[in-house]
Amino acid sequence: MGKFEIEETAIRKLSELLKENDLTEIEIKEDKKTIRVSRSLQFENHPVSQMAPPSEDQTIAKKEASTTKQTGEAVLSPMVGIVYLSPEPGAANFIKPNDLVKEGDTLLLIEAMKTFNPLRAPRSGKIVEIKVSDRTPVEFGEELIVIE
Amino acid sequence: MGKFEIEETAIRKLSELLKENDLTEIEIKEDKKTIRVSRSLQFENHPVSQMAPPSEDQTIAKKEASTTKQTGEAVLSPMVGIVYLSPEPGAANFIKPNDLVKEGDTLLLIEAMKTFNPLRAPRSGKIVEIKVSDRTPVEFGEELIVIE
Amino acid sequence: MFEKVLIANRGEIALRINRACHEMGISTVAVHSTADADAMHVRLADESVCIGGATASESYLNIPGIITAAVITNANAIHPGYGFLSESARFASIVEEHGINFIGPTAEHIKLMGDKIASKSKVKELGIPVVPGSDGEITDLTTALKVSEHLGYPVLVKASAGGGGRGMQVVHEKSDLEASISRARAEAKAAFGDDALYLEKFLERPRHIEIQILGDGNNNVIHLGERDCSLQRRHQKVLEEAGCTILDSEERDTIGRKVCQALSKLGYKNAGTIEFLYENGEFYFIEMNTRLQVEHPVTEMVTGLDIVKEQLRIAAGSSLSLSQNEVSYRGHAIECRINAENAADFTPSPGLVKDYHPPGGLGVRVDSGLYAGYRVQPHYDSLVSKLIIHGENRNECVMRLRRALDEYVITGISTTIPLHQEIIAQPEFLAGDYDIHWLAKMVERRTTP
Amino acid sequence: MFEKVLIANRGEIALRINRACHEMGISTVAVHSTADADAMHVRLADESVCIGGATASESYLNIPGIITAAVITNANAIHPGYGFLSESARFASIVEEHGINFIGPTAEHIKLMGDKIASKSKVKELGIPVVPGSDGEITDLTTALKVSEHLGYPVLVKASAGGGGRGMQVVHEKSDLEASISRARAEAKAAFGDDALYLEKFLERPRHIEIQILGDGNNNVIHLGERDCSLQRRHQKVLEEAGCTILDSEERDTIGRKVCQALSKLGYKNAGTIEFLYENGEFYFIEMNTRLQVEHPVTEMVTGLDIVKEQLRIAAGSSLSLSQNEVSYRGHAIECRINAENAADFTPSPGLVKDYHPPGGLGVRVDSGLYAGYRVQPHYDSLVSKLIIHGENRNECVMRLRRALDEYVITGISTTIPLHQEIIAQPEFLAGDYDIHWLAKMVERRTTP
Repeated sequence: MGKFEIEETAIRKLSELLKENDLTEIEIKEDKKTIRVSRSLQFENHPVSQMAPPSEDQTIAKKEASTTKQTGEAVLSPMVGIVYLSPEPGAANFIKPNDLVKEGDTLLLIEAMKTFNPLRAPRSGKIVEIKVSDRTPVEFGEELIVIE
Repeated sequence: MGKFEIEETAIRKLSELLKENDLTEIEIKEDKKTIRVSRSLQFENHPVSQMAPPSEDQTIAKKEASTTKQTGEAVLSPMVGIVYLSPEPGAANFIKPNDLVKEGDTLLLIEAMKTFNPLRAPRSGKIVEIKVSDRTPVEFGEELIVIE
Repeated sequence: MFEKVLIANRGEIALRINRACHEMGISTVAVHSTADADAMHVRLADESVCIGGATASESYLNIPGIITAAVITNANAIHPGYGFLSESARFASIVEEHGINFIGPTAEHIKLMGDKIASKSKVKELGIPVVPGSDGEITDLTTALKVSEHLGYPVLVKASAGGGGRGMQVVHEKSDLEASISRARAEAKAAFGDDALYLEKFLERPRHIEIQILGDGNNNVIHLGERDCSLQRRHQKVLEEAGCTILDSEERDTIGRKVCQALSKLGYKNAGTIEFLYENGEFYFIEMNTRLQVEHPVTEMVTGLDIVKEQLRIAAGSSLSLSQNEVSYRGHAIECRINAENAADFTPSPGLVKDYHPPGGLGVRVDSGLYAGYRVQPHYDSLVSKLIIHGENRNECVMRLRRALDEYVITGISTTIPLHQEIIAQPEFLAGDYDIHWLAKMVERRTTP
Repeated sequence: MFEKVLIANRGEIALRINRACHEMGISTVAVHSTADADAMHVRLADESVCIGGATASESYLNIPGIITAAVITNANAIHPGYGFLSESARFASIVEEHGINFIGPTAEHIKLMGDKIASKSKVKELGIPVVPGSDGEITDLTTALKVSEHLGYPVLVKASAGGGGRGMQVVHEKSDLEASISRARAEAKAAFGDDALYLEKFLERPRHIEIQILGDGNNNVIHLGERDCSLQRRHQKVLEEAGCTILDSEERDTIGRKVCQALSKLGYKNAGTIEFLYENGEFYFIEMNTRLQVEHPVTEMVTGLDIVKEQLRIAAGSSLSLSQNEVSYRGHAIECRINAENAADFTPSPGLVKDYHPPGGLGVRVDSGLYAGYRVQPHYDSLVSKLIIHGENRNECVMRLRRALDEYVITGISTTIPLHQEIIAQPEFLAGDYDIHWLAKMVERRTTP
């Protein structure tokens, strides 16, 4: 199968038309090709939103994945596991706030199935915040460290 | 395969038609070409709105209880029953359009449980429209006659 | 079988009847008030007729309107549901006079069972146990003592003209009898201008147990076991169970047989329920309901029978679809009546339902006309949903009920779901140890800290 | 019993398992992908852990992620559901190595039954009937003729190295055998570079019938009767029934007994299903599924048993909660698999669910993770709801199914509800007269006018 050719201009145009005309969907077919753009209306309506609030005793606290207010880029957890801030008990932490790190430096370890996986700095920069405590569980996608 | 040609004018026209006619979707096919525009209605909230549309074969046709465009006041049916426009078969109707009636005049009869109930004019005025046919069933609250 | 049935009711029971009809290939006519034009029972019916204004007297109690709607739509039969006109002998007569089949017992039987005194004396004659007492007025202390001795203390002294608890005295010991009679006589005289008294056995902690029956009108009557409806508040049933935790199968068979024999002699036709108070192994007749009951689903869950379909078959002249020895019971069922009320103070809570998501899965049945965007009307009963749970035994049933109540989402209005969650968390409920006064006490306990 | 169970799945089956756990007082851990943060199985679980990205390989197939989530949350056991890792012997081993209970059979049995050839020879040895054929390669025409005579025509000539229908020839008459063998040999040679052939009995209009079993691992195995899953499209089951319309109770008992004896010898533990083709009164083994199946609810409806709870009990070391003679069947059940697909051309239809209103009432069960406002993800299987109906007999069941399908409201996405409405309106379906090819033909008929 050939590569998809993204008809960016066409899509942008349709999106504009969608909004301008207060539509929710436009579909165009031509030969074997179809473009469909659609948009959900911002119902104030949030059904079932009240249901099953996360229970208080959840082992892994849900943290708002909001963008941090400080400048900087959050490093997210690439796996579920237990975070270790130091290479071994009693040793100094890999990093502390205001440290300067280089791309590839180990920031912390994440243990999963008895394996300790180093989390490396995705780029060089200054550590603005360490958002996780030593020996605590983290979920996939959780914010761990903020690098400026 | 050729590039999409966005038929902007066509889409705008369809959108207008959509709104004017209070539709939710228009689809046009021509040879191998299709354009479909759709719009969700901004119900403040009418879920289950698609369900169980009134069946076609309903004995008693649902009439929109919309206010009539002409000047005049609609007289509503005070009961479910069968309408008779004349006092007996073959006799002249009680009223016809443009008749002048006085408050208390009989406009028609409604039969319910073998009883013929006269519907009387609520006030004096001119008959603008008779919205119901002889010997047809009417529901409670249905518009029967318009008096100016 | 009927081709078309008019359902002279609203809410969940109209929906219930509509479902049974559709499953039998019968088309349906909904009648409704102006307030119910968007109601689920109207949406799901094949035809609908608006018969009057919002108040029940203008619409669901409007006999000419209902009859006319049936005539206009050529309905063969009318199902009255429960409440409204379901126990009106007059309505049943008028329906039949118009050549339309009334899905229920004869007008004569409705009338008989609607009369508190006549029905009691009739069922007693037919062999159904009633609350024992003096056979008429008590005039002298000697007789009173003798009768009380025979009934066994505690006894109840009641005013013949009475009502509302006035002129009523509970006597726990022989030595209190004379004084209690005097007090009751004085109270009765003051309240009713008549000091005639009679004696009855007093039940201290009775349960409300009822027997569901089906009769074909040709002296064949079967029973479908019992329901325990002791959980009541202000004489309104709140939660019902099938079967009753303290009844064994022998007791069930014995009372069932008595009831069937009695109603068979009467020639009773269609569904009915005999309500009893039950204490210390004895049943005492309260009244007979000559109609489908709100709590009929719990019996359906344990017997596997569709009671509404049986009603339709019987009304259409068929014989009963099964005999007594083909009735069998499986597991346990509980129904929660979910009302649009504040669960704390029971104030009504009509209004717009915002989100609606009923629970699902094994053993969960929901009978409800609610949907997201529906507006609960203030004009009618506050019952908006029945959550009916089946389990292989009572424990499984209660655990399943708990998780189903937790799953049930109804927002926009208040409901009594929290009340049911509270009830089923009580040790007495879990042990099946309650009587008709228990729920009132539970509610009282929480409001008086 | 376990205190906490991790559910390594999503969608309706995760919800199903969550319900069983809660009804047994077991707390639950949901694992989920980033795409499923708002899913119902996550909302209703007691705890939840995000284990990876949207694609299944990052999340629901991510063994280290799932194991770590179980360790972190102190889960005692893992239920794999169906699909994903449910039939991974490796996953089962790793779970047990971590001191966590795997709710399913042993890794050894999963592995055995996952091997098409080994499983067939093993079950044959254990006394389960398999499709008869030549015991190995056919080299000369004389043997081929003799074997074919013995099997009875039609027979199937198959390439030993085969697959995908290539090198396969159906032979209806003796006179065609030689030519067919030549053709098959040539095709096999061309396709696989190997012209070895074997013979098998050819089934023309088989039904797919499967037997649900439960084993305790200590040589006690019971069966819960059969399911007819013949209504398939592209090897995907669409609608399943319990019981099968053409099987009598003697046939059920006979095959059930054979299966139980075989799996008892094997020492099989937990739930499993033996799938058969059935034609002219004979069963032929296809494969064994060593897990809970999508269609398990129809068996639950007719037996009253909660199969997931049985799985949990067995995994926790309990013996079976009932013996074979305590298994009884009541009525008939049908499950419709409702997919987020266009019912006309089966294209997937993920997207935002606008309105959601499941059917209710007697005999209706809905197992679904849908709700109004939920977005059906494009990353996973398109099954979004299972509508499971019970009736006292097949006729009532089908009528009830019809009205329930009519009541079901799902807007915003397309679903296969219309397909089910179409199926149950066909005379062949109503007569119970169908085989595994029937549905494909029905679909074909409507697309070729």
